[in-house]
Amino acid sequence: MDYIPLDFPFLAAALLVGISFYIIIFKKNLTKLIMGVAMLASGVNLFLVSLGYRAGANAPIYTDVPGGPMVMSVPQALTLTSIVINVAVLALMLTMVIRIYRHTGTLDSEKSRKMKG
Amino acid sequence: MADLMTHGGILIIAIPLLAAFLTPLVGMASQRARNILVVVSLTFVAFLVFALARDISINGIHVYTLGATSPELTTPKGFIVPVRIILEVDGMSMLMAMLWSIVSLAAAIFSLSHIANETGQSRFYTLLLLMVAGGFGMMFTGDLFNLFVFLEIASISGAALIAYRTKFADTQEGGFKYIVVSAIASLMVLFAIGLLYAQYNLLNIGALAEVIQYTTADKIALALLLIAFTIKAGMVPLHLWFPDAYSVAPASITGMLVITSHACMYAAFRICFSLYGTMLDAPVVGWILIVFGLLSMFVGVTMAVFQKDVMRFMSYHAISQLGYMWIGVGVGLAVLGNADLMATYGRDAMSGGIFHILNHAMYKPLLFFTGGALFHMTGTRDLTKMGGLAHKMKWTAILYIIGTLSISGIPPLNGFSSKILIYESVYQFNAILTITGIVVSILTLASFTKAFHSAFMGAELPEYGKVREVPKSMIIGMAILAAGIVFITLFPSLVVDWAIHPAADALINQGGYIDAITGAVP
Amino acid sequence: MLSKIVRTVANQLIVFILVFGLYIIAHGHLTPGGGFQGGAIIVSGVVMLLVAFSSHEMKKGLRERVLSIVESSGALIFIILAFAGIGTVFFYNILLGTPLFGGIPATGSGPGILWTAGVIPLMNFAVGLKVIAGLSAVVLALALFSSGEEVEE
Amino acid sequence: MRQIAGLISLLVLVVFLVSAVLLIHPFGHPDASAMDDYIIENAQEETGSNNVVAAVLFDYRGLDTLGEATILFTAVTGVLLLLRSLKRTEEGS
Repeated sequence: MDYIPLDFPFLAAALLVGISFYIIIFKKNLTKLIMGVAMLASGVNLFLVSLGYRAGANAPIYTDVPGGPMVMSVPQALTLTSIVINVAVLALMLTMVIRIYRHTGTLDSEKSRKMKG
Repeated sequence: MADLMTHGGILIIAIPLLAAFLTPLVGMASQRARNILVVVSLTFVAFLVFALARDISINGIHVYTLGATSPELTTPKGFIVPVRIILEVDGMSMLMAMLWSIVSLAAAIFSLSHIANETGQSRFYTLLLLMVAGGFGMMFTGDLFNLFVFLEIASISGAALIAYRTKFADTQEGGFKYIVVSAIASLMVLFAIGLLYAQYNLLNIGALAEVIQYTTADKIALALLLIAFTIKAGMVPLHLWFPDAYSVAPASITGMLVITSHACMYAAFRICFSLYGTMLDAPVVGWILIVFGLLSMFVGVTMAVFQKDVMRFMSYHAISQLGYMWIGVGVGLAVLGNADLMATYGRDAMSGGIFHILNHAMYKPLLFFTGGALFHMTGTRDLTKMGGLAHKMKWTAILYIIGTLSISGIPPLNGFSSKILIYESVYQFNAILTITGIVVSILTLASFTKAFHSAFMGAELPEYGKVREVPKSMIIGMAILAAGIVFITLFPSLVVDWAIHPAADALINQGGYIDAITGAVP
Repeated sequence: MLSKIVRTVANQLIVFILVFGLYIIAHGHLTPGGGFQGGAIIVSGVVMLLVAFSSHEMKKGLRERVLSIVESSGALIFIILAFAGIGTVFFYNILLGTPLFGGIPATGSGPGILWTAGVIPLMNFAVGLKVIAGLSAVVLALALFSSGEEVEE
Repeated sequence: MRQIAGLISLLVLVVFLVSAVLLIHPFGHPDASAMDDYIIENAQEETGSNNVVAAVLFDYRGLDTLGEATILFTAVTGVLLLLRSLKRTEEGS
């Protein structure tokens, strides 16, 4: 496919970010909140990696594939870095939620809240 | 020595990292050796920072290209834009690095006895060193994506350290709020980096600044970056996580978190002044910073009055004090591009704001440390339950008084010198700002006096019969910061000439920042 | 602990997963992949074992203390390789141009040109080591914690 | 009240993001690519790596990868720190 109409990947990334912000703002369950952050990360990663795409180009690796233009390599490296970072963040978040659940016995952010004002 | 300084910038980031990777291994063998490793590496880093500061004051901006055949080779031979990651250290980054090195050293020494009875100490010190490396990276890097990576290092280690005392439920809640806010903020930063990268195919701040057009997409990127960094710095409309996270952390970590919010503030200034600079619609952005800064000052101090928890009380004051800096630098930003106004009061206002960062970085960690000392000895953070502690904890009481006088801007102390600089210059811009500043200052003094009275004065309470003075290392940690306050109090003009004005000029002079990357290549 | 069929199959499958992961790590500079990706593949094998056997069973073979040491060493090797270039510049590729790993590869991939790219394959191995140890430790710690045991210090 | 404020900020954000992604180059046809073209042309000679992404990760942007590895290390340390047992065990020497 030479040209994908309507910048579909960019729009998908923007909508994914929008949906995840909806989850983060309105959902009360801590696990859902974490899913929201994970979706936000996926949206941003999709945006980053689709920035570097060139229509009809090869992967940026010198292999035996017949030559031609290559897609941009820096966004791919940035996405890789960002994916690993988000894995790390999610692991730590899940640990804290497990600890909160052990302490309070609930995952509802309204009920598990101790500090106010 | 000169050779060491060629690599100074990267060594300051890499040595804490190396020490952090070594700490778990050393900690398995001997706890004593581990503590020595932590303190020695941080002392060495502090020494390097001051040596590099001297080097920069002589030779100008320090540039270091990672992985190239020569550190000064910012762009590859026969090519126009930088490809590799470049560290760029100017006066402003240096000022931040100096205060970060002092506070982190004090915090590490303070921790030695503050967490002596807890488990998991090796991992605690590992994370502390990683946080130090992340902070230095944020201050030194000249690359947007690298800024994001170091921001994440600082915030993840910070979140884990906030939740260090796992036996309390509120620590987990504070740490969770901190990490969620950091994750959202840093992903917004990443989205903005993507927008800039899509248009200019560059990640270096200096190189981007040269070609940036201020298109609509650039404006959206600016909005995302500013929102993200002001959330992380605890500006008012989105400040609710701030006291929750700061009040539950171990006191030494709270002191360091104050500086990470300054580092986020520094990143916001770097974006405004060095990345967008003259292209910026300066009065609008300046006024936005001023208005929200005013709001921070007022909301912070009024909320603080009602707090009973000593750490929470100080956290709200931190929000309020951050407002002064936003106002000082915001006024400078509002007149950016107007050379006359900049010379009459803009530069002074910015100097005042930056000077206040330095002062706040000395007295606020000191106050948090004294709060931690009270918690360490009494086991409560509730001010209404404390009383008469000045009889038993003389040193803590004296250090608390120094911090209080400084934060309220009582004349001889350093808080006064920066506040008067802000008041005088901001008055010429808009008189209301000065009046609000003075009112907030009075409220600050009143609430701190009340807190001092309820914690230290009065008769000795029977339940605190066993309270003693805190251990020596905690006193030393606090004394380092108190010594900083005394030094600034005694030599304000020396500090302003040597550290503050170079920092303000480094922000104003966008051309110099760009030239260090793109011009003057050998 | 799952049924005997699952356990036996998992025992056989882990060998292939290990080999595939190591292949991805070793060819990081020639084909798609690298230390992070290969490490993640091997950790997926560890997760499979964790599902097939119980976390108590796994704890006998994988001690967190050991994993912690391996992880720190991986990180140390990485930063020392970066420090090695400090004669020129931090992160300078010192092995490039030397007989060891130094050659510039022909286009394509294969065992003949595996020994190229200077410190990049070594860094890939260091990162791989770190990812395997680190993520296994996280997965194991979470599994142990949710089955009621707490992690040793 | 909080719901309405949240809804408004969400809508503003989505409008911002959608307009931003429509304003940049059309998908598959990047405008500027000077830095990436340089890397693709020179990666094989400068780093000796056939995989350009690996060359970017470990050579051109090595500090990012060091930071990334550090973040993983941080998170693992953090997880093990938070899940630690609170009973005091025998520690070395």
